Amino acid sequence: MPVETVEVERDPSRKWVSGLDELEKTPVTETRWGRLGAKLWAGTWPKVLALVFVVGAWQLLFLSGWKASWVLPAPLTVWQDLSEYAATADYWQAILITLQRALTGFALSVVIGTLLGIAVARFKPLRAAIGSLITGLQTMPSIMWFPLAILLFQISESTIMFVVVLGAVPSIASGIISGIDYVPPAWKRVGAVLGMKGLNLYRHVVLPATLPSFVSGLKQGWAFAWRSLMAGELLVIVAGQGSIGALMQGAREFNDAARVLTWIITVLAIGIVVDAFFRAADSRIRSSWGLHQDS
Amino acid sequence: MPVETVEVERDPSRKWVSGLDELEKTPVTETRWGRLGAKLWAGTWPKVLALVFVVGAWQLLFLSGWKASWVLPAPLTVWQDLSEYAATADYWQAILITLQRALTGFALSVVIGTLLGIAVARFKPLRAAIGSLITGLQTMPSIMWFPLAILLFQISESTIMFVVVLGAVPSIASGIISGIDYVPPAWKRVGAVLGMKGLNLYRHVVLPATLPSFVSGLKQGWAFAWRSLMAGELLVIVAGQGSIGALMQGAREFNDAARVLTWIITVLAIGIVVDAFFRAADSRIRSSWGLHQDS
Amino acid sequence: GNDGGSGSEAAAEADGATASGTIRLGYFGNVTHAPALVGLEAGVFNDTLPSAVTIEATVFNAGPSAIEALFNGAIDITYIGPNPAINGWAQSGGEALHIIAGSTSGGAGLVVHESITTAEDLRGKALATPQLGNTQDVAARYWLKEQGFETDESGGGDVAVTPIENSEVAAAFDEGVVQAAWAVEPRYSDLVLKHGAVEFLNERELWEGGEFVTTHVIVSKTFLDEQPALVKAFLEGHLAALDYIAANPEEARTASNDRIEALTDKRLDDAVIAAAFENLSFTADPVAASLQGSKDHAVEVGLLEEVDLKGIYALDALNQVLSDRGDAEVSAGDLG
Amino acid sequence: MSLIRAAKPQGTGARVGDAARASGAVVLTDVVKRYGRGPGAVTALDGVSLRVEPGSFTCLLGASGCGKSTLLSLVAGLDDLTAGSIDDVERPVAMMFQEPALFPWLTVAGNVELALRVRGVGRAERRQRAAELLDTVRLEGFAHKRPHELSGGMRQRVALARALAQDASVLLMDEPFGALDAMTRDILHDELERIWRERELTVLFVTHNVREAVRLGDQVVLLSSRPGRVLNVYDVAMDRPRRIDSAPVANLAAEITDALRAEVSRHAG
Amino acid sequence: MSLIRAAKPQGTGARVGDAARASGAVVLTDVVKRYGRGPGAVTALDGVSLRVEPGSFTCLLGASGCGKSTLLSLVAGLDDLTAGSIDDVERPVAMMFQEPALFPWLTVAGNVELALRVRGVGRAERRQRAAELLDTVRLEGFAHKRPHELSGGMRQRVALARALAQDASVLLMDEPFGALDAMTRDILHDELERIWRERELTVLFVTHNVREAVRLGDQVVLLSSRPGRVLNVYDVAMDRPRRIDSAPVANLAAEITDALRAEVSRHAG
Ligand SMILES: Nc1ncnc2c1ncn2[C@@H]1O[C@H](COP(=O)(O)OP(=O)(O)OP(=O)(O)O)[C@@H](O)[C@H]1O
Ligand SMILES: Nc1ncnc2c1ncn2[C@@H]1O[C@H](COP(=O)(O)OP(=O)(O)OP(=O)(O)O)[C@@H](O)[C@H]1O
Ligand SMILES: [Mg+2]
Ligand SMILES: [Mg+2]
Repeated sequence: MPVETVEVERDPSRKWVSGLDELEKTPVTETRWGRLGAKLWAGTWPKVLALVFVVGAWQLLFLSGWKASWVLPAPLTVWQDLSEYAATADYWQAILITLQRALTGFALSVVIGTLLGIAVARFKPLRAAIGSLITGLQTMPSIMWFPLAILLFQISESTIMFVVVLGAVPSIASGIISGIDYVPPAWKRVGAVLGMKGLNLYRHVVLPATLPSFVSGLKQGWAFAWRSLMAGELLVIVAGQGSIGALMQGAREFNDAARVLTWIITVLAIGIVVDAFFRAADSRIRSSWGLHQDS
Repeated sequence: MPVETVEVERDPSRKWVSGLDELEKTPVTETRWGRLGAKLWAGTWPKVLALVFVVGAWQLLFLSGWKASWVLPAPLTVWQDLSEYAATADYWQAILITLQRALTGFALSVVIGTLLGIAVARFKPLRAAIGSLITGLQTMPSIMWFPLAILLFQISESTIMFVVVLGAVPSIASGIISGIDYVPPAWKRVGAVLGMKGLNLYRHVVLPATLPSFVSGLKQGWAFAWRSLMAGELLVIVAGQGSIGALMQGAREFNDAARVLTWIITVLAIGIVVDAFFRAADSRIRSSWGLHQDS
Repeated sequence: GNDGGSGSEAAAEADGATASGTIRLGYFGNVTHAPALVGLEAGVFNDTLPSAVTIEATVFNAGPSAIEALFNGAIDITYIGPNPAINGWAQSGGEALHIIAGSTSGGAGLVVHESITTAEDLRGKALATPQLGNTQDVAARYWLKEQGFETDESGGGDVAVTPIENSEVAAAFDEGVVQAAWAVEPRYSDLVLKHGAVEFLNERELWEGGEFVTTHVIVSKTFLDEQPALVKAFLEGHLAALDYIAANPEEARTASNDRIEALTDKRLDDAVIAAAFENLSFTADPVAASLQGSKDHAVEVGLLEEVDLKGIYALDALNQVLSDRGDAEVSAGDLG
Repeated sequence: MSLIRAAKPQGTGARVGDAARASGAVVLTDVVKRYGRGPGAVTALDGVSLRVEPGSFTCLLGASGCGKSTLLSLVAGLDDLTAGSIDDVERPVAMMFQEPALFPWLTVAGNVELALRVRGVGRAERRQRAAELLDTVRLEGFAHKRPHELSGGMRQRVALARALAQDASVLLMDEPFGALDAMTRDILHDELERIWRERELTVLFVTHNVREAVRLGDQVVLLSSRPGRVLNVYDVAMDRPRRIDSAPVANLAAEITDALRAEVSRHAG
Repeated sequence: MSLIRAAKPQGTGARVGDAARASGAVVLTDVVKRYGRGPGAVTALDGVSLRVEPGSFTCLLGASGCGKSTLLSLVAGLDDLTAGSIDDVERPVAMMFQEPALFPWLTVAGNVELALRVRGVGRAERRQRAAELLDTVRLEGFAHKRPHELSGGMRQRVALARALAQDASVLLMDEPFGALDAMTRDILHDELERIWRERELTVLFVTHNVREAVRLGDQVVLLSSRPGRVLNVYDVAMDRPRRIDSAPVANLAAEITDALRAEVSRHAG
């Protein structure tokens, strides 16, 4: 009794199965450590490859002299700027300040967006009244909120929060509304038969069923929040307490391409880290729902 | 044999059914015209009420003299500005130009985003390599792309398109990836058994199944595209008669509160109209999938 | 014509030395706002203002935000360019603000690619200005018009006037997207020193007396009416900052750059900031004539609707302080 | 047009008057249910009158698509009637749907516990009762699996456990044992009968297995093909416990099967 | 450990050698399937060997959760084996799943047509064949409905029509008639038998209805309870057409049922 599925390799008629998502299949690896290693490796090499590829292309472009070095600095120049800058307190303080604002604003947005989403999905008149407005609000550039924000909150941290919340809430609400709209009726019927009404039905059936869409709404909401924050941080600049938005804009004003790239890399890195959380949430949902799990 | 369900009103033990989403129930109305009328009415009055409420509050606030009239103009002032402005060719030309850009950019984004989304969902290494980057890219403010856009496209319509596409693609791709991830495995198995592989499986099973998530990704993508466009239009005022982005910013530069509000209202109105399309798409999907349909 | 508002008169009578309270001050992290930078960074405001007065400084990134903040009572006094001030004045029908002092003059002009040597060479070329309808844009269009060029707001005509954000103009110039730029400091010096641009025309040459307003100080009318003593106290600080710059140009440059670094983590190149300071003059005189002229030009090139600036200046307090110090008073011309 | 005969409830024997609202009674009067409007409308039920006594066990038989599931969801109050009335139902009722409809975000035990949780049963008792019920449906050891890790028949049994956890006086079951092998089915017949007696439930039970209907029911209701009408109601007077492979069961089942055949071929022809 | 007996295919009578790859044959050798890893792993199949001759009709019986569905999806190539091999399968096979799994975005006809479309059948022919197949499963007039507008049994029949539309030489069916009334089931037995003969299909048919298995199968394979092993293979030597309520069918069914009972109670005990 062979332990490998020799058949899979031998029989050419099996090839067509590749039409099935490859992710659904886990390779047969021998030991637990081997598996873990393989998994890590599978998650890492493409990233490394992509990085090598991008940096390589960049270096080549730089060497080709296509653009002046101050327009398109060499990877090494940027790396130097990044590593030197990352050794300063300013850099970390800016990240800290911005992250703090982002998280506070996002947390607030999650609360408001969730409640708003549920309310709109649940009450027909509310949906008719403001449902369509949600997309409209999303399309409004953050800067257009500035006058209103200043009107309400003068120049303060609240002003920024306001802009961030206005940016993120529609996405989060949107995610929850679309999720609720697509809850299989069969589940709602089960809930009703179990005697759930109103809040209970939402808590035990509708919201859990909405989770995938909710997580994807959160992801979009985060992106909107972050973008709004970058704009909003130009509203409140405190000397000696730079935020990412302000310092990034500063670098732009100075035409310091290396510093701009340093910040772009930083923002991307933060985005990737945050994305890891969303992925983890998503992955957990999918594996417990019995949808295949990727690495 | 009574034609009304007298029971529903009579039996108090039925009340609990209200826990089920009210949307699932359609009222018993007698004639077809009566039904249509009721439906129209149900969709309209909340909007009218909301409008009356907002404008009323605004008027009251104005009358209270809380802020000077140049900070918070009266509704009537804005209405006058809007109606006068709407009688000029400039207004409509700006809308036309911006809409044209938005639609072109969005169409391009849909193509790129869809392909990217499918590629990332389908190829594991690609997902590992750039999957996380997608959220990162979304969080990048449009203005950070300007230098790159100018580098690549000088100052032209393409520069704007570039910024718009970079704004919208991640959302669209994100929507499609999350949709693909949540396709019930049973459907994919059916597809595989029907002999579908690769493209065919995607065309006949995965993509249709992904539609709800795709539409919600499109909606987010539109919002991002529009926001990026508003920023991009400041960058390039090409042989460019005024565009919404430029004129809106212009109104802000002049601190012309009435004109700013005129543009805000215009943008919201466009957002609502566009939303109507997404809703229609969504509504069609839901009704054909057998999920209850709202008005 | 000394018929300033009642607040202005009240301010003239108030005594800055006995003032107490908080001044919420706005400024930009830009060399054209050097008096604010120096005043804050070198401790000039602290040293000059009575100890009972505190300054809460807010940095703005663009004029509209500063005006919005002033309109909404989020700040009381701000350093600002002439354009937003005119807009704020026009929008509020002269109700919201007054200019109470000058701050900076000069520091703008036309720089071009080395291939351009005569005005005629500009035909068919693209010329960058920071923003449609702003001071430099108006100056450029007016000058081009005087040279006999046609321009329009959409970048058409004999010379394509192209609005490009300050931060992108260097790239656009290097990329050959534009061949000329009507720029303001420090961009002006930056283009010349680091991007091979050639000075073609310093705007000083276009103005009588070689002075034109680049930055001045405005106050919200309410604040001027209610806190004349604080306004006066601030003006004393402002003048002290101007003096400091005149007396210690080296230190002033360093202080300015320090402040800029505190805001952006970046320092201007020493050569650039030196050149910029050279090109700018810091004066309490608001150069009222140039404001009127600039407005007239804007109206003439069709970028502004006619607006009456009469009364925009409220210089009584400044003149009071100046005369207390024994300095010459400044004039608002016809606009007082 | 329909023939109503009330079956005597086992054990209690009490007959409840028409007017009084009795615990667990279900009275349908001229129930009509149409899906959709206009030319595409489907009449699923057309004038169904039926009386189910409290504590009785009623089996519903009928061709595929004749409206059995529709009838159950009307009784459960999940859909609105087009006409007629349904009286005396104490809601919420316990119901087992035709498809298991388990919640994928809960474990097997979690799905069962949810029914208890809604009713405010404490955590410890919940856990214990869920374990008992999973024992009853022969799923001991699967408490911590997810629904997708179960076979079709196992899912159906979890749905049964969940319905039993509801502890309502009326229990509606839509082909509950359709995906089970004969042996497991027999075992669950016994268990269901035991629970029905213990809790004095009123059961409405849809099945396609005529023997099963005769094995379990006090009365067997035969519905006509689309649109569903009550064709006949058979009283099953046999003593309990009955054996599904006993001769009396087989005989009555044969009789009912013939009636069903006649009905279906009448329609098909 | 397993007993392999090959049933003679009806009609053709040709016996195919072990080595030759015959159209429609299915050969399982020592198939093991485990779900999951570590202590929570479930062994669904443990050393199943089975030979299905081309053109034969094989019925699979076994307790709920014994691995019947697992076996079919392994044969279809939808899952990877843990060990062993499956030979000679001409893929794709036609398969009818335990749950109907219709696509909600297609009409009933669209679902059936999809199977044809994938194979490149032209539009007009597609339409016609789909209509024929819907006739076969007694769903004429429902072509333009959506799956959610059908009853459970109707959905199952659409899935059957879809599987038949595939025109593959191997047809796998997982409890295809579980949700159908006796009469409709009988009709479909006849139809299925007709199609099987006409197209010379190899059918692997999972059911819980022992009589159905005997009614249809050339051989009836009895699987043991979890983990699934082949317990016994019964050759059904009766002539066709058989009647489900005939005595020989009932007798063999009773014998097999007893064996199944013994197996399930051995496990339960
Ligand atoms: N949501 C719906 N919309 C439209 N028609 C429906 C809907 N649900 C059921 N029907 C129709 O009502 C009829 C009865 O359906 P029902 O599900 O009650 O049948 P059933 O007796 O349970 O059948 P089965 O034994 O196959 O489960 C069918 O013809 C079906 O097409
Ligand atoms: N995806 C899965 N993950 C883990 N375990 C599984 C999975 N699918 C099936 N199993 C387990 O494998 C065993 C066999 O399942 P299978 O679905 O093949 O049973 P079956 O014979 O079809 O049962 P039924 O008659 O109830 O449909 C069961 O014990 C089940 O718990
Ligand atoms: Mg049914
Ligand atoms: Mg199964």
